[in-house]
Amino acid sequence: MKLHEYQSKRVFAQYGVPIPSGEVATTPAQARAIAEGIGKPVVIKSQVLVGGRGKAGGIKLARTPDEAEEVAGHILGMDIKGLTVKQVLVDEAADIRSEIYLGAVLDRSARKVAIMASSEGGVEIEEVAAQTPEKIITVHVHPLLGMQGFQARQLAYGIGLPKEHIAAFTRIALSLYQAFVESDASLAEINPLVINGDNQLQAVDGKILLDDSALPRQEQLAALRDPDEDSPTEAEARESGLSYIDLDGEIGCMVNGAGLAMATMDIIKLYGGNPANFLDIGGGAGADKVLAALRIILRDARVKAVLINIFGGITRCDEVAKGIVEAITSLNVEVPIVVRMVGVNEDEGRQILAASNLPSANRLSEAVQMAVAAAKGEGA
Amino acid sequence: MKLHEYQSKRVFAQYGVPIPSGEVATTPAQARAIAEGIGKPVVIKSQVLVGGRGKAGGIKLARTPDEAEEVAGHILGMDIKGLTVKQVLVDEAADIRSEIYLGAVLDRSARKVAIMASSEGGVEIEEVAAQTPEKIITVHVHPLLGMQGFQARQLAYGIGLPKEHIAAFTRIALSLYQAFVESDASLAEINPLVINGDNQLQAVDGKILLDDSALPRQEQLAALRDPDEDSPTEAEARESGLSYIDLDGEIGCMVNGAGLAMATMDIIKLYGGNPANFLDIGGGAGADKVLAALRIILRDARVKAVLINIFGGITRCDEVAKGIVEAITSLNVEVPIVVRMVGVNEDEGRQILAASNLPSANRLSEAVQMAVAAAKGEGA
Amino acid sequence: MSILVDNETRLLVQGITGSQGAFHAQQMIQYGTNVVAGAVPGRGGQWAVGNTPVFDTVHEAVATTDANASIIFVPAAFAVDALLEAADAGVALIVCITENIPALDMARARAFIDSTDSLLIGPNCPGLISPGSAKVGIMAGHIHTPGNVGIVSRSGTLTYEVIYALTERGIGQSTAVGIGGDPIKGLNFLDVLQMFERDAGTEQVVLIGEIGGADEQVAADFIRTEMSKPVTAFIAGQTAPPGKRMGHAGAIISGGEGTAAEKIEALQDAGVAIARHPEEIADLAAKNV
Amino acid sequence: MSILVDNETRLLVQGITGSQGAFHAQQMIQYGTNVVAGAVPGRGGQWAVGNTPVFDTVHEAVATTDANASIIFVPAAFAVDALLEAADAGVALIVCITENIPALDMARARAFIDSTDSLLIGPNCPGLISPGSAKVGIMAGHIHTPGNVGIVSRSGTLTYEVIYALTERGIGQSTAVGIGGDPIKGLNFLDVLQMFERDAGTEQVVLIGEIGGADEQVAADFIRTEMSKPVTAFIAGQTAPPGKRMGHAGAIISGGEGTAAEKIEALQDAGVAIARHPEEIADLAAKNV
Repeated sequence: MKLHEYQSKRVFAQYGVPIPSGEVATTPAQARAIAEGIGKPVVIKSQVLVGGRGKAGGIKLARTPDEAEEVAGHILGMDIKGLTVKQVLVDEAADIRSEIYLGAVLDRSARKVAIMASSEGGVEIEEVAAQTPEKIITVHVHPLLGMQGFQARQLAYGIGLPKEHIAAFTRIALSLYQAFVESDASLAEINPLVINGDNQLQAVDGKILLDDSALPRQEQLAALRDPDEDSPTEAEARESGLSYIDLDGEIGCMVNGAGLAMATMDIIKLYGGNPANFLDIGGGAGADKVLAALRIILRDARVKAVLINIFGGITRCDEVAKGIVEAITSLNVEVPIVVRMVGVNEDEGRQILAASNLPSANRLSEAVQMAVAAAKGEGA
Repeated sequence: MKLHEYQSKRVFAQYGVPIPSGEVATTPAQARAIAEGIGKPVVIKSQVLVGGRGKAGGIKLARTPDEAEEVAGHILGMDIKGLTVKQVLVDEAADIRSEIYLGAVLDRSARKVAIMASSEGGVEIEEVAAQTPEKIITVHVHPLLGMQGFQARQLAYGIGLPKEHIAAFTRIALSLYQAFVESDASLAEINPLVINGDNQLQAVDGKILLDDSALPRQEQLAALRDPDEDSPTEAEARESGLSYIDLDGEIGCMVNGAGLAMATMDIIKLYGGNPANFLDIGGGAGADKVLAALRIILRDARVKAVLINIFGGITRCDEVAKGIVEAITSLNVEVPIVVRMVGVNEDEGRQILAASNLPSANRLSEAVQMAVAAAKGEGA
Repeated sequence: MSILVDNETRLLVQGITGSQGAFHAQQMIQYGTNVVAGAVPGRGGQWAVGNTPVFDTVHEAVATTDANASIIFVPAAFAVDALLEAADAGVALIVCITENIPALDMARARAFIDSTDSLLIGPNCPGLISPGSAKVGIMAGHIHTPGNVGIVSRSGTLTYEVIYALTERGIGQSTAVGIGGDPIKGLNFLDVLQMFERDAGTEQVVLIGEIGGADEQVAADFIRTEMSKPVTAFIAGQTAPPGKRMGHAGAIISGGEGTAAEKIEALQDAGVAIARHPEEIADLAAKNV
Repeated sequence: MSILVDNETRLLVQGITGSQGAFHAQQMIQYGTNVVAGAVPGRGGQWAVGNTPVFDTVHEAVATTDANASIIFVPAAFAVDALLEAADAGVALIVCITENIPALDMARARAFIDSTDSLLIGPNCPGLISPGSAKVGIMAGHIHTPGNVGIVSRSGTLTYEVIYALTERGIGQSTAVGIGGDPIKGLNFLDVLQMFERDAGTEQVVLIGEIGGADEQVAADFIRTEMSKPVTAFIAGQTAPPGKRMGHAGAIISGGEGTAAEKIEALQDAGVAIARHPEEIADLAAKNV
């Protein structure tokens, strides 16, 4: 789960990281009022959960409250990479002397949190990594020991920070780590961390990704979820306990298991088709989950055929078959459905399906080829 | 540093350990008022930093406020092992169904905190260890991982706790560990932890020893120090940065280094004398510390001779000599002083002492024998 | 022969009285696994799944039954405590089925387990099976057949798919290990490949990977430099869009790391035969028999 | 010959610009120790104690000067960070002079250091010296003389007393190690005895213990079962009253554990000659020459 910039910065601020004063506005009038309160030039920043907001024109300076209102009016409602801007952050504009990158990420190879800093802030760290990797200093934190002062100093001296900022930077780096761990983040970035006109360090932009597995114990953060992060369909799938991702193709798929679902997508591609989605019904799904999954798949107008691939184990084939029959009965199914079902209770499942006269196959590759042909209108 | 029972229990309570309601009184009238507030039978408990308060008559039940006043009047001012009772804890009396021991201690061999529990609460754990060691269940906590729930359960099931108390006990054990670590304790005991008349667990008595090295970062706890814990002389020595302990003998000693100071005491004993104190002036002591040390030693009327043993290193012999001369000049010295001084700047030191005409020796054993003889009035 | 589990395995089931734990304990016993004990706080002294004694703590279970392996069916909020308990009690092999354990908890747990002699498989994994001798997991036992192909996989049902295809072609398995899809876990590809390389009962290996992380690349390095036995691989997620989480916490591509293409290239460079779809693995493996 | 430090030692001084650090760096250089660098945050690029380069971080110091040992003169509040930094930077031998480090901090630090390849001596110790080649500590160098008696001690000035007596009798030392008096520390008696037993330059060993803990008893076990070289010992604190803290955090007797009598008995049982006072050590050691 992603947090918005303003949410991320507020989390950092709770741990003592200095951030610009600012508030969120959902109307131009609110933006004006906030700018008046700040009493200095402000930056109006669209709050949408995608990168490249600046390039898209979603971040603008406003010197006066009038200008703030005007700029906010322009940015609110703007479309950035398919997302509508519904709120803007009105922040005191920083007089930026230099920009630093500071980020924490879970490094799965090292099995540790990696803290990275660079003197090249304000651009994406991937770009710095590609062009001047020597400008990124990284330390790895022992999971049981936690981040130590010496590691923060290694970063500070490593990026050649002027002596006067070492102590403040060290505190901020330790705070970032603390925020990362206590929020169960998988990524926490301050970019840029600036040295401002008052010669103080300040987190001008921030980003946090949360570990979805930890959301049950992070109630406050979980409550910050922006429903626009996922498409409405993805959100509905999550409510039903399904793992669903929108894709561009024409073959809807419903599979049990993430690896098998990805493999099924790969095979569709291999045989000349394109998957319309990733959909994992998980382990042990009952008829109701199957029904919900099919409802979601069939709503997509691009879907020309549906492929159901079930390898029974914890998931029982008869349960899946019941869900399919229910879906066919209750939904208006206008596209061909190919079922491939193997494993626990496969015979019972086939019997249930028999009435519905659905094409089925034993081998996965065969089923995929049938679905691809069906989608092309070649009949199944 | 030791905490009083009521201080220890308040620390435990901060971490969620249930304790009886109660307050501290310094007068019988206060005790009555507290007992009235509680509205039930109370226990009046002397708050002195020694063991065996119960046997000494320092803990008594009082059924009514009248009785509370009377009992408090009796206990306040009482002498327990040389300490005067200045305050009593007036606690709601628990209806005790059974008594458990629960303690945390730093195990130096294992280099871990050991958490111990026993179904035999209410007596000293050393006694249980001597008589029924199998009734003590111990777990060791990984210093970086911290205490885990399964360890608390190991203790709970290990002491055969009834099922209904497992969850509460587990919470209390984890709280005790948390309190131990966050207080920088070297010992934290709840004894007894009782199952009371309401069938609830409650910490009826508590004890905390703090790691003296950690006191600088434990300001709130350090402020709880009872000046009566040490003799006035020991307290004065601590103020002067000296490590001093009162003993019963007749030879005062001033040494640099704890090991050498203990060895010096041992040699005094070996040659038939008895040390009047342990006194380590530490490393790099200047003339002022030496003066303070001698002032403390000479105040003890039992002291019949003083032995000064300095092995110069960080501590310079000339600095020590200056302090000795200053002491002889400013204090009324009526007992013989034997000086033994070797190491850095020993010649300069001897020159400074030459004027004072003090007996001195090169070898430690020789110096000790001179001091023992001097204390016996055999002249030096 | 096999790796990790066999007839000597004395299995403890943590969470044996839960619905998942009870069901799979039953299934494992039916398969012939030697299930010696269960551990569930508060259920000590009871019996579960027929005649399996249940203990309040793992230490007690181990002390009484000499269990040398444990399988964990405990909800995510308590699973880390359960696996630390097993490691602390000296259980040699710990298999954690539980999914949705926070990654930072696993980082801490793994750091602790590395300081013990225990091996961990999972979490979020189907477990492992040495066909014909011991099933310590949730896979359907009947699709397996004894043989000499070692299988190591990050995926669950995808592995069943491959096993099914192998068994259909009459190619048996020595041990099939599902290492799980989480970003931080116990044994990884490298560890299991090393065991298969040493195991006299394994003649070739099938590796089933997916997008995310770099474990397949690390495995490729080992295969190229150290491994004498033939390896066949399939990597799932070739068509997955970057930045989207596909069910497994591990299957996320960030910063260009861990694409299927990178992994396939590394494995091909190491001489690994790459299957285009799961069933093709059986075809490729057949060539090595 | 010697253990732990010698002419190959390349010493880093952490806290070299403080008054203690500067003074003792100077003393060590004068003794002939190869001091290659200092580390003090904020002082990188400066020079200290003549021509010793100072670095902001230990990693930088090690990368530039190949320091393989470090001595720490840093106030208690920062000393643990300093020793973790040295261990993280791969410094092989870390000697921590600082006293009054909280015991729980040391428990954590020690657990971390045990996961690295570094060895720690101290804290709250005088350091160590291999007479004639390297002094990594705060002891007066001139009282030592090269020879083949190994010394290991929990005490500072008491050790000087013993060394002084040995040197006066013409008995030289291979290495004298002050392991420090804190309850939780780096190397203990056992570790150092093992090194002396293996060291060809050491022919006999002097052990100087004190009340508190059970390290002397553990050492006695090793001496009895594994050690071929003669050992002489002195235990300070025979007259110390129980329950009182005598300066060293380690020298506290609680619950009857760690009395001088217990320790002396264990050592005598192991065939160790016990001196009644420090000077007698020299008499006893002379018999083994």
